[in-house]
Amino acid sequence: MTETTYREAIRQALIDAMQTDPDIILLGEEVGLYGGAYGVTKGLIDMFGAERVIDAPISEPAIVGAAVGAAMTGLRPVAELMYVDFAGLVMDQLANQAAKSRYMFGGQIGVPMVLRTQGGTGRSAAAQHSQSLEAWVMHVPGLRLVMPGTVNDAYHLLRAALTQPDPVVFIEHKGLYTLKGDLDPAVPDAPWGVPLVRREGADLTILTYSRMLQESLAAAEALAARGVEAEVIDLRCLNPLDETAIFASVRRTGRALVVTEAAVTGSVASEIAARVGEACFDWLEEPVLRLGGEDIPIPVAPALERGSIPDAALIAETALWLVRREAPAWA
Amino acid sequence: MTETTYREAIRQALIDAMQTDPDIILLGEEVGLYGGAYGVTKGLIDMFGAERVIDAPISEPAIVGAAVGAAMTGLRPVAELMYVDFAGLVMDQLANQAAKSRYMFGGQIGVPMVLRTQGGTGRSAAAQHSQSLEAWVMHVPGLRLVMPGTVNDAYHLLRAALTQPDPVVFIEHKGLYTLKGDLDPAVPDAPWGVPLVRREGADLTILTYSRMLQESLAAAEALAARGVEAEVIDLRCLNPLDETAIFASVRRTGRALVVTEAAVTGSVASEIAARVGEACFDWLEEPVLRLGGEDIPIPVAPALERGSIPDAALIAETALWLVRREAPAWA
Amino acid sequence: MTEARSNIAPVLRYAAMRRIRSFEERVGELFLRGQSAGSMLHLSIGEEAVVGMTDAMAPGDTFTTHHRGHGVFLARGADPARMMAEIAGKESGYCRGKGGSMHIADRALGHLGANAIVGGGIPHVVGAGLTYRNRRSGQISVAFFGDGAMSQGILYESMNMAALWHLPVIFCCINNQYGMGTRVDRSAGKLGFGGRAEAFGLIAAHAEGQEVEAVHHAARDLVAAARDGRPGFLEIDAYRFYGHARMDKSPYRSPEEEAEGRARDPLTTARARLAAEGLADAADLDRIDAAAAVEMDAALEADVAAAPPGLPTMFQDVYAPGTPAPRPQADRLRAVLSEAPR
Amino acid sequence: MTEARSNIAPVLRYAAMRRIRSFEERVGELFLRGQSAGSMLHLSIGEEAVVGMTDAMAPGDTFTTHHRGHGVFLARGADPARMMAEIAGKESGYCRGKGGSMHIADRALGHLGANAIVGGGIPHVVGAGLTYRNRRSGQISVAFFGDGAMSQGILYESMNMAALWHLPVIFCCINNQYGMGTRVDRSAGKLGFGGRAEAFGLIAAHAEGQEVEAVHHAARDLVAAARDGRPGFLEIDAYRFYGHARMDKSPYRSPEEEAEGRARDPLTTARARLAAEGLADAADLDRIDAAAAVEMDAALEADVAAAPPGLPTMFQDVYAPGTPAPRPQADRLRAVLSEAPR
Ligand SMILES: Cc1ncc(C[n+]2csc(CCOP(=O)(O)OP(=O)(O)O)c2C)c(N)n1
Ligand SMILES: Cc1ncc(C[n+]2csc(CCOP(=O)(O)OP(=O)(O)O)c2C)c(N)n1
Ligand SMILES: [Mg+2]
Ligand SMILES: [Mg+2]
Repeated sequence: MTETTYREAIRQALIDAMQTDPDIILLGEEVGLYGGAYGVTKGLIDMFGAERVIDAPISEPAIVGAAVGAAMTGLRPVAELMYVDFAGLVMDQLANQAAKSRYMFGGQIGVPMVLRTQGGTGRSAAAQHSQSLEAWVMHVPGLRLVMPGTVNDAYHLLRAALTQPDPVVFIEHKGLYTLKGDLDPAVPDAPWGVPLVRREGADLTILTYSRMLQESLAAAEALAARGVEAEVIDLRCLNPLDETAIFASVRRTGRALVVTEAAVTGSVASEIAARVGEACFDWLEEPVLRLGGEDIPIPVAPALERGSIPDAALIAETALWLVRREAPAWA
Repeated sequence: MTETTYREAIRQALIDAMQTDPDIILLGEEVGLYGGAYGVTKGLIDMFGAERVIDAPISEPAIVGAAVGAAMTGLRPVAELMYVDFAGLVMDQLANQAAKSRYMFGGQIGVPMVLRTQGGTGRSAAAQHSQSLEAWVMHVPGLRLVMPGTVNDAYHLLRAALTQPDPVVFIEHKGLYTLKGDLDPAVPDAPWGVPLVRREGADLTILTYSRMLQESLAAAEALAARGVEAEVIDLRCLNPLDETAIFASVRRTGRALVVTEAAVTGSVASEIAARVGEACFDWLEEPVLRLGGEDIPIPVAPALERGSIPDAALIAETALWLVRREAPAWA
Repeated sequence: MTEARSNIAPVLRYAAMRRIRSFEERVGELFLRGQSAGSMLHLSIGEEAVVGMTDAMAPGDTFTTHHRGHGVFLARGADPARMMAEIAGKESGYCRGKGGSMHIADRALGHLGANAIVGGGIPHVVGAGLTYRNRRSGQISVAFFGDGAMSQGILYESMNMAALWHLPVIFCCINNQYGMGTRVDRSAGKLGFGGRAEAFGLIAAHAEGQEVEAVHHAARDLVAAARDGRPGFLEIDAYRFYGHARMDKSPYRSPEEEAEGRARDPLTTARARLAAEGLADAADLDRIDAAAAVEMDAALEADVAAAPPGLPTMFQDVYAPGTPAPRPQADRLRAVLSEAPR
Repeated sequence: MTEARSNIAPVLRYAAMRRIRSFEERVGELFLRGQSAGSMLHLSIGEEAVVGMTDAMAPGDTFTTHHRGHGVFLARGADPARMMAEIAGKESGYCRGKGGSMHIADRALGHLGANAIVGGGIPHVVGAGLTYRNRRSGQISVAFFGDGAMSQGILYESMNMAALWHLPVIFCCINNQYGMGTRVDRSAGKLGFGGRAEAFGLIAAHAEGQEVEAVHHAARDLVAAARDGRPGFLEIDAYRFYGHARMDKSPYRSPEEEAEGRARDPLTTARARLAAEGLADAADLDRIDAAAAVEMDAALEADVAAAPPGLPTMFQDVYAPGTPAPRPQADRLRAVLSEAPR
């Protein structure tokens, strides 16, 4: 157990996995000499050589397509999409090829690849470099979707992804790379595919993932100071999503708040809210509420960018209303 | 008022609009000589010439990108994506370019284009030619999304789309092209952007669109025979979505069933269910239920294809449970 | 390679072409009988000289195809009965009735998959090439696609990678002059696709599609170079004898043009050449034709009338066995139904 | 054209280049002061000879740029103060603080938009070309992009369309030898990008990036051809003097290489040439430099310290005025709150 960063945890997961499994290759823009746009793959080309750490031309569709072909023929590629915002270039290879090959071909040809990418706001990178597009991925049968929100999960979920027989989309958050936390390479926080109660509480259930997990935990602290105990559940693996813990919690607390950074319309939060609303209806005291990004492109001005997505304060205020019917200032 | 088909209604809308607005061009694969993969643009190249009806190479990203540029400079292009399944090739141009230009550029440069495409099952066209991907579009701020489910709407919503100042994604359904119905070029069913009660009923509200509207209306007939009156609401314009009629109906009936053909996870149905669950919580007698496609790629075998998406029988059975707690055979 | 230079090889290539022609004719028949799964059936009649390319490949080499891929796969050893069953959407088909005509694959024979996305399978051979390069396995991987894919950007991204990384890969364009109703001169800013390939650093070759031996000659050189890390591009100039798919009557082209195109028949050419070179006489060739007819008649009767796959199979193979499968909708609704404390 | 051949034009091009250099230096300063919106600032220092291209365009011609587009836009007439305000994310900026450095546009000056998606703006000039062709307006549209975009498939799709449809379009590749940390020989299967353009049917030209007059010469010919429906491709061979963005110290290249690259300075070359040809003496040129410095100092002080745009502005311009705007989340939650009959 050592303290490290989210960035380092991912890097370490790649190193440990590559040392264990010689079939793993990294394929992406700037993953080699440059060490990754966010420094995640720094030094790996020296450790594993240019045949395993492959700097690719700026050809996202073919990068993902090549990863598909490499996976089909026995390698275990980790393709890197520098920003999830570029998903629009690769959704065909991801959704029509990687996701469907096993099925279309009657189970013959699996595509055990990982697509690593990162998303989210926080760097004033404007509309084309700040999105959260996991909803597109979640809608595609055949893909697995993972979004770590802690340092230890960043390590273990990536290690687990690298043992999966099917394509996994692994979305990091640019605002978490410097997050510090404990890493125990021997002990995962929880198994793959299972949501995790990160904080217990009886008054409401906050369902979230990725960077919003950190905001939600901060909100829960603030709420505790006001006498409200929030249970915070980290969804971690959005597909497959084991709902057992989610439903159990909401049925206990009777209140659910789903938080995402993505534009709220058509988001993962909507999916979770729909499921909880369906399955927990008879236990709910209040409507399942969603908090997400505003339905706008991300503006470059830092104040607007910040103002367009939820933060701990907004989460806490909304939770307070849900529990105590204390209307926040903006309501 | 004449009886015609969904296909002809769309074709007529294009003709009437092109005669009115000389800036409208059609740009897409096989829209000219071939007359469209589904015959929608038949004869238009003879009527309007090859400068306005442009057969494009099989270059979907550049087709949509060229439409963006043409729209920016004063034309009103109708780009055709032969199958919505190819959306993965164009989401960058659609979501990062068409959708965001007005915003990123501070309101200076609008992109008044229409992307016409078609989706859905019904032709045993297998996993890459049968999808319903409107959820990807709905998640993108800056786009408008329209999915007509009737002949008259096919005409009028397209005419309206061709007057919008912003990009509209207009998704037809391959299974509706032969649908017959009345077309009155002078009178729309309802204004742009407003859902429409297609059938009144007091017992539950069915919320749906596109081909599932037809299945839902058939289900409502069957339900009526069993004494259950379903209110069927056609969502029509999924974005912007005016929720007034939806919420009013659900608050009256106390029961809501949302039906889509798309893979249900992360679908438009989930978004609608989440909104209804939020806004109508205190009026609901039962949980908002979703019916959608199974979370699988579409199989080619006709029986499997049919079995993977809802039909009138499934809708009616589910509605009966919702209203009468009569468990269907499969439950 | 040795076999390729033997006297019997050209005869075998003729036989392979005839099997393709016979098979495709029966696919047309399957459709007319209403036994195909849908009407998205793309016949490769007229393009049989692709056998010149497939025959230059070795066992263990892999490939992807476009939607018009029956011929390529047959030439690489497919069982026509299992193909026909797949085209009919039956469980005994190559893909258990999930894929159909446009999505046939067979891991054992190196078929990494037919693709209904124009250009969709092309980058997969780049990835296969990475595997073979890294493992020094000596294998190559070949992408087969149509002239239409020459307009897909991913092709150029893929060519560039293959050249840059010296991959054992070949891009094989079966130019049948049409993408649906669009003749190639209405989709290409400039013809002579080899020039594009060369500009990205590939070795380019061109062959007439009615001359299977010419195709084979060009293919052998490209295969040798590819195995050596020098990727190539082959354009086979053919003609699509019939419509794009089974419903298309090709109103966009003249009967004269069609007659001319169909006169460029690789089977006719091969018969004439084999006879002229004394490698086979008319009786030999007729026997080959008859054998193909018998084989393909049998394929057409195989399992095409079997019962459809059972509904529960639809949830299989979305993900690997042993991992969580998608939850059927009925289960979700049942849970809502039965767990509610009412 | 007349002006382009005058004696004063080369001096004006020098002045335009100097203004770019001075502007970019101040963008660097803006960042160091912590006043830029983020750190995604890509300086075009070393690439100023693009002025040779922009100067060949006429008023009314349009263009798109990549993320490193400050220079192109300045050369097409941008107001540096409004640019700087945009880069600082202020409401007085070209895009009201919504776009920032990577998304500057100005309809009035024909700037259809800078793009942060490599290759993203390229097809837009094809669409503009369709507009101008259909309207016979005599305008052309030019896409500016980097060597990195030579790996994006959409470029080739766009080139093909431009050639096929005889569009008044030019593709201008500013090859600064690097895409982030990747030198162009590590991303291209074959160098000499003009060959690719020719293979698609474009007229291709190449010019040294330290010679603005050579660039201009090539550009004039291409512009004339493009106006005539013969689209072209221009590769300007330059060097990226500094890191990819403001945080990048370019550890992946040697100081020697950088020194050599920076020696290929279009400003130095132009000064020498103007002096040698007697078009301007050192004092003239110094005056030009000083004027640029004064102008850009002023730009740097313009509105960069203004208050940030008000929060409600974030909902503006998602859609056109007069059409339904996105509903702010607060409104949705308020409705849930207030409508509940409890
Ligand atoms: C990406 C994509 N765009 C369009 C289509 C529709 N489509 C199917 S086949 C075809 C023509 C393909 O022509 P070509 O590549 O020459 O192959 P051919 O049919 O001639 O064998 C088109 C446009 C598709 N399946 N995929
Ligand atoms: C589609 C896409 N891929 C990757 C990136 C990340 N990225 C931004 S700039 C850049 C390098 C671009 O190089 P080049 O086109 O030569 O332009 P330069 O920065 O050298 O001016 C990369 C990879 C991006 N913005 N868009
Ligand atoms: Mg073809
Ligand atoms: Mg560059």
